[in-house]
Amino acid sequence: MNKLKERAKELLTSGTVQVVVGYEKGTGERIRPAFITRPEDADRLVFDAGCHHNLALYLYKHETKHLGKIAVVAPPFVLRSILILTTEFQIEENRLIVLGVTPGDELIEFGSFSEIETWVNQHPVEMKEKDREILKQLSAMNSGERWKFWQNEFLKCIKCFACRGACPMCSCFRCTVDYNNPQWISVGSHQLGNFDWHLMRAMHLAGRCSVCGQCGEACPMDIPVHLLSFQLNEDILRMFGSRAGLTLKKESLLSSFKPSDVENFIR
Amino acid sequence: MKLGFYPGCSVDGGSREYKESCRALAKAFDIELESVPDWNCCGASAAHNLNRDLALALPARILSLAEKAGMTDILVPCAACYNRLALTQHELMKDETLRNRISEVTGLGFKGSCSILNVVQWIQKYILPELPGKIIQPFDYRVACYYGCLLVRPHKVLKFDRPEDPQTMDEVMKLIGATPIDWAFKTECCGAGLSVSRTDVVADLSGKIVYDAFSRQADALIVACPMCHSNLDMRRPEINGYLKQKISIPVIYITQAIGMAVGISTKELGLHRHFVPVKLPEKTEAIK
Amino acid sequence: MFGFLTSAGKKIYAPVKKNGILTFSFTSRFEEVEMSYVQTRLSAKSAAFPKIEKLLKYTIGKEGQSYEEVDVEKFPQVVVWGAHPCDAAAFHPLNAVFTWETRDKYFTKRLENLIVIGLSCTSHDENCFCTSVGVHPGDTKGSDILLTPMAGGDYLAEIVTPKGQALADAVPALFSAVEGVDKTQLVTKVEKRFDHQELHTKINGMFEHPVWKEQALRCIGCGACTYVCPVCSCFDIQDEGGIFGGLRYRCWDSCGFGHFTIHTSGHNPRETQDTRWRQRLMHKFSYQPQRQEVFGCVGCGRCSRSCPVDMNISEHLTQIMAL
Amino acid sequence: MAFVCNWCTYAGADLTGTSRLRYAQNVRIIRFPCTGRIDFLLLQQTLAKGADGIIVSGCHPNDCHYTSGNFHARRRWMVFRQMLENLGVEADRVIFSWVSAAEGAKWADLVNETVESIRKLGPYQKYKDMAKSLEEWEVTHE
Amino acid sequence: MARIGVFVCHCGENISATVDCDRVAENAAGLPGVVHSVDYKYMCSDPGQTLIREAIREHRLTGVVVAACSPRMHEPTFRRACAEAGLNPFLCEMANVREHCSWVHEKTESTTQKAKDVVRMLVEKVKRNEALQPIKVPVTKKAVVIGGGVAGIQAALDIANGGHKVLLVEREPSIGGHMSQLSETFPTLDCSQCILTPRMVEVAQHPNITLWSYSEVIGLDGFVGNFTVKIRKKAKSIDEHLCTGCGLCTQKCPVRKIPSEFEQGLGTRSAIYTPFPQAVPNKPVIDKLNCTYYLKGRCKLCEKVCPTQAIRFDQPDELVEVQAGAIVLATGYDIKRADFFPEYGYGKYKDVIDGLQFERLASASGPTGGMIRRPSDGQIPKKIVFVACAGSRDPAKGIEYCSKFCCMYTAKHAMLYKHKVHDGTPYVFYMDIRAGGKDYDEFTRRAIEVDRTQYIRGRVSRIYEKDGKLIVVGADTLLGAQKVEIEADMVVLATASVASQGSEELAQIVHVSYDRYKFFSEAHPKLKPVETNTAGIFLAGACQAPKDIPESVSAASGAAAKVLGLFANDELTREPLIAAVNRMSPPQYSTCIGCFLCQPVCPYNAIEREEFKTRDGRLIKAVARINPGLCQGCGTCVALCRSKSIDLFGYSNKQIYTEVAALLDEALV
Repeated sequence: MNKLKERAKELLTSGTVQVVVGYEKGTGERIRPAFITRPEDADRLVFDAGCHHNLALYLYKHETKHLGKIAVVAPPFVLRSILILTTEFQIEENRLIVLGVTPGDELIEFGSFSEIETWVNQHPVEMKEKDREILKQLSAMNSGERWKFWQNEFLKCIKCFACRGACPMCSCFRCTVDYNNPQWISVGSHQLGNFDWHLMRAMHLAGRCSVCGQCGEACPMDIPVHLLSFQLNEDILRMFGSRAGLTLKKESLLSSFKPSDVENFIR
Repeated sequence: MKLGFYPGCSVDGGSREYKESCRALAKAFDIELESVPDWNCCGASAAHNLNRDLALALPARILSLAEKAGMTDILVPCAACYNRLALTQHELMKDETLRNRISEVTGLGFKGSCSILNVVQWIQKYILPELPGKIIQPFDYRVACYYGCLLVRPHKVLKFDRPEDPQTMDEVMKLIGATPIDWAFKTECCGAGLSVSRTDVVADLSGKIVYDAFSRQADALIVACPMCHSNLDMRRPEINGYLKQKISIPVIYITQAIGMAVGISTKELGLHRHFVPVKLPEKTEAIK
Repeated sequence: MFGFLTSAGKKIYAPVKKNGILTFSFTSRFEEVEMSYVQTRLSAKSAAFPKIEKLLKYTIGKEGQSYEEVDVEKFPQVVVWGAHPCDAAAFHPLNAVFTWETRDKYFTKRLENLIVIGLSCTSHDENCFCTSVGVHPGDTKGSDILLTPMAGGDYLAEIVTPKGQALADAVPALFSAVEGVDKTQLVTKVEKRFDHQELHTKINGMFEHPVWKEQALRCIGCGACTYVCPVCSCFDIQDEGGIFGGLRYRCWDSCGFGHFTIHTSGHNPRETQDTRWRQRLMHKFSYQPQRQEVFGCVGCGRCSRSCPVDMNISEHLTQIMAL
Repeated sequence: MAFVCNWCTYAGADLTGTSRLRYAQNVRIIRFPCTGRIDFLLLQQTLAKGADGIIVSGCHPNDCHYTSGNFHARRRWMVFRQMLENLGVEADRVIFSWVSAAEGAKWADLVNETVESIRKLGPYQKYKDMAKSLEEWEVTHE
Repeated sequence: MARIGVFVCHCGENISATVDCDRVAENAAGLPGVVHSVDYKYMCSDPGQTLIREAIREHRLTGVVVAACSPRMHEPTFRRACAEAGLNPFLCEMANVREHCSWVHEKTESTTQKAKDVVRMLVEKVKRNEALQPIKVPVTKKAVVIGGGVAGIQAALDIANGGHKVLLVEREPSIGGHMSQLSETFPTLDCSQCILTPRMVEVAQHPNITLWSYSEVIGLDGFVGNFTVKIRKKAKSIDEHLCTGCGLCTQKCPVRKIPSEFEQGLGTRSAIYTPFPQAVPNKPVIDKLNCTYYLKGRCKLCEKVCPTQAIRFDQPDELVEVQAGAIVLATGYDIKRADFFPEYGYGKYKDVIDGLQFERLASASGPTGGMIRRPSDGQIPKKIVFVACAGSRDPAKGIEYCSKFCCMYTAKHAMLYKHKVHDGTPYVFYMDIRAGGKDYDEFTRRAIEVDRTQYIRGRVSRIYEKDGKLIVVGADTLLGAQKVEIEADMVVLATASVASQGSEELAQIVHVSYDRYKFFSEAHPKLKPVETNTAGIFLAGACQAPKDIPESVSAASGAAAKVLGLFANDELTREPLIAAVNRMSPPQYSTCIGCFLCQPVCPYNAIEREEFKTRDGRLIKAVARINPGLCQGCGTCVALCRSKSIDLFGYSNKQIYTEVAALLDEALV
């Protein structure tokens, strides 16, 4: 952890970066994202298992970009997000220094994004036990039960869009929900509005989700929305054998095709 | 290796030698032919002239019994029975209401899970794989393979070989050393059922077949259906009368030909039962 | 008391634990109600200002449009049971907004039909800072009757408003006069972090201050803090329907959203996140006190609890006070 | 409700018309330049607005007038259909198929079979109730 | 407020038979925004159209909905009518109440209801239509004709005579196609070579035509007026400029026994060969598969012999890209071969040949110098049996259509045979004689009455060889299905004509749809036989369906006329139904965030990157931009864009959403 602090201080004092985006202690024992601009503040940086926020979402925000060059503390899921965002031209390699932090807490500084690509491919995506458990239950259910489960969950939704805010992939300037002619997704948090919103959000993450689980984490009403994308990721892996965030090549799932895609439902 | 077997009336009756040769051949390749328990007549050509449901119910009952006995492949040596069973299975699988009606009639459920093999298909599937090692005496004769009509038609349902110019029996005969001749009467009609009512027509039709085979120096006619055999063999006197010429080329079942090639005795193959004595010119001495 | 209220045909809106989270919801069974809790996830404001509320139904015909409003009289009598003083006090600033120059027909009607039975706080957590904004755990502001749990399982009931009095008269058996009970021991102590009046004067001049930029860097622009806040009153009106007609309904909106203030020209006065964060605080501690002499915050701490990136309002306010 | 591509299935439906083949009346055809143009949001909205079944049909792979429109569409349908199943929506109410300009009969059978299977499934009450939930929203709703 | 006019057509009684038209018009009148709604017997007729024009002027309509037949049929007609009345053509939509409604449902209340729904759908859509101006696109005034048979030659000549450049691409070493293989042609029996060769020479010498033989098209991009055609010029191993076509090399070449494709296997050719004497270009080609130099590296005799040293063994294949404004497909047909007929002994007996082989026998430049001789022993056959419909009109063989010209050429064969072998007797087994052209039937009558051809109405069941004779077993249905046996010396099968080999791959390269039999599909069987669904690509000759020479030539001229029509104006107006990325005021410039996921999706890669910079060159934002010239309006990118920044004119999100809403909203209210 202190290796991280030293490095941050060096970067800030040498002026190679103007801000280090990392994690710091919040109220109680909560962890929150930190924006260190002054070398002496670097001591506030922490890194442990509790750091779950996906910092990639700050890398393309105007507020952070205006600060200048950025160094980001990046656990595995942030690395995957960085790769996807690069393929979508939201992040440029030359304006970012990535301080990779492995589950074992040692610091790796990546020279280039291709290094990240190789590193990420060596470390498989791991899911929390709790999530894996619910996913197993979900797939065991028949469609009626699944419908009830999700309707029950969506009932709680108040459309605060914290899930959209917490997700680095939601980089759109104007989200489909804000598009009112035609009003594809109703803004109000009635049942239909909630259902359409979550279905659309999961679809827009198809083949682009870096499995960080932040959308579920951020939801004030504790709706496990991250499971929607996790489940879809497993299905996509089964159907197309590809997982998001592991390559710098520009062939995202829905914007490419293989004539050999196998399906059994088209007549 | 156990295999379903549906003898049918003629194989047990007038063409006993066909059954004996089948059993002998099966024994030589350690295949046990287990008859369909309590099998009944397949209705052959008579039934479907009279009543469609009857023509379907008879074979359906056989297939249901076979399914109940757990058989999957069923050898049906007689071409007419093979034709009836295959057609019935095809009809019933296509039309659910018909299937339910027929199952009421037979009182047995019908799944259509059996696969019905005619003698040539059976040979191709079970005999050919081990045949090369077992040939003792190559059947080195010029043979005319006669398929008859029911073995290959209607093609849409049976999907066996090419209906107009079948080749499978020729290939099998090549494997046992014979030289099949190219002749035009492979699938011409032999007169079939008219053999009793209009023997003159049979004499004419079968006569043409025999004469053509004879004129192309065939040593023997190879058949795979008891009906063809009886017309070409039993009716030979009438044929000779019609052709005003004595033709003595023998008519042998494909199972008998293979049997001879693998060294099964003529007695076991029932060759002694033929009307036209089976005397083949000595081509090559038997390799012991 | 609970039994009487349900029998009287009133809808009870009380804190209930529902699939994993404690929040206000309608219930008729007393066992479900949580009597001792720190804070619910959503505030009781939904009783008066629901997250979604149908306003009118319109039909479009050949000759033109016609519409039929929701009959305000049909709103049910609702009793908010067990609301902590901060929630109860929140109805007042809410009402101040909804009746500012134009009376909001729907809100005022719901407020009339509302009876608030408060419940003093016996415990609190690090996010509570009601004392710093002029509310305290035993405050009777906003409640018709304030119950304070006493040692023996009974409750000290302070009748505050005529509505409360009418209710108490209806069930005299349950009440027995008692004196000399010192409420301060029964109630939890929340240390005061700053004085809201001083904050008000200080924050007025801080529009251009860089502190907003620093604090708001990590804010992700979601609407969680405004939706859970008992005092936030911003709403959006939406029409949904087809070519022959449809519905107009009101639903919550948040100044945190990027598109809250976008103009049709594409210009957005509050382009960056820090401007929105500044607006949230300035509205509660500067504009509302100036215009409506009421503070837009009751110190319930829900926004800090629900914020995904832990934007702790009390911490930031103390930071501002320290400047 | 049927979403069809203009070059193949729409022409196929025209052929069904010219050959006077009869089929069920409960289908309404909407024309698209290509199956690639069909957005999953559209299917979602159609269900939300009360349709009981949807037919989505276009050119056979390799026949697309725009070469790859149907390939992209197929991949989207695979993902969308999986998503619907994950959410417990009755995915077999949405029928996907390829009907070329020469297959007028196939279009008629497709419509009849779909109408038959949807009739067996009955109206999609669950989805309709969800869409209707806005109606009865009188008082606060938790 | 929208002012919409609805016009319901009875289409005679095609629509009104099952749809209550006036109730549909009445219902439409009640829709919000509709100011004029009327029904009429024939909307597409001239009075019908004037009805629309007057209504537009009188009611100042801002949108027109015509409820009639399929838009694929009359949309252009009604749009033109609206344009003449001053209303932007793209504000006129068609509701398909005929093919999709009246023709396919019984006369019930729900059919009329369906028509009402469809009209309501289109009314709502029209309200959201935008007035669009057609896109002007430059036209490259050069045509590419693929296939050098008689159709290709005719099309190339017509276009060239029209004053435009033509590139004729032919797969074989010489143009001429199957017609060059024929002996005489019906019905006038004039020699096929004599009428074709002058045309071939004219093609070779025409200033506007470039001829690339021994080359094939391997790629096509772009769109009408702006095609890029990728062509592989297979190496001929000959330098065409130096070679004078003297033919010395073909005589000296040691390898002589290669079965000649031109002679249909009856004759042989050398490794370096010209297919036939009158070949155009008359330059030989080296067949790399059989030339000993390419097989074993030795020989090179032709190089030594060649007076002008024109042999280039190391000549590589050449890949060339050509710009073209229009493409004419004239790839012709093939004769069904292979062991398609085991029962006729085709392939087994040497004397059972197909029609094209008989043509070679009868042709003066053929292997037998025009004498009808048996391929087996060269004898002159005394009895020939011609079998018509060998493969055509036969569902069991998978070819159900009639190949159209076999009856005619069979009659011609019989006549030729009779003229050459006076004492021979030709028999013809036929089902029906199809002789529908000009002087056709007189021709067949002459074959029967004058040349005494024995026409037997019946099918041949089997042909087998017996002591040197071919026994043809058939039936004569006119004599009570009596069995007929003919001992023939030779049998000619008039086998089916099928699409030329490789036509499926070409169709997929050129994005043209094709039918079950791999023939190319025309845009409309009756009204657009020479056009395809892809604008700018036309069909000529037998590649669309079996055709005889007069039909192929007229189709070729038809296609050429279409091309000349296309090249008549310098600019091509294209349907403005294309996509566009939205634009906004700075600093956002567009809702597009520049993720460019849409770029790989576009089959025409019409999506480019547009950068917005500050005055000092700092990049503010890079967003997607769609090149209107390339975009064909498929809309795949529109459906993919997450932030809905791209929309498609004509099928915009708004329009389609309202279509869905209009149809289903009946329930909501």
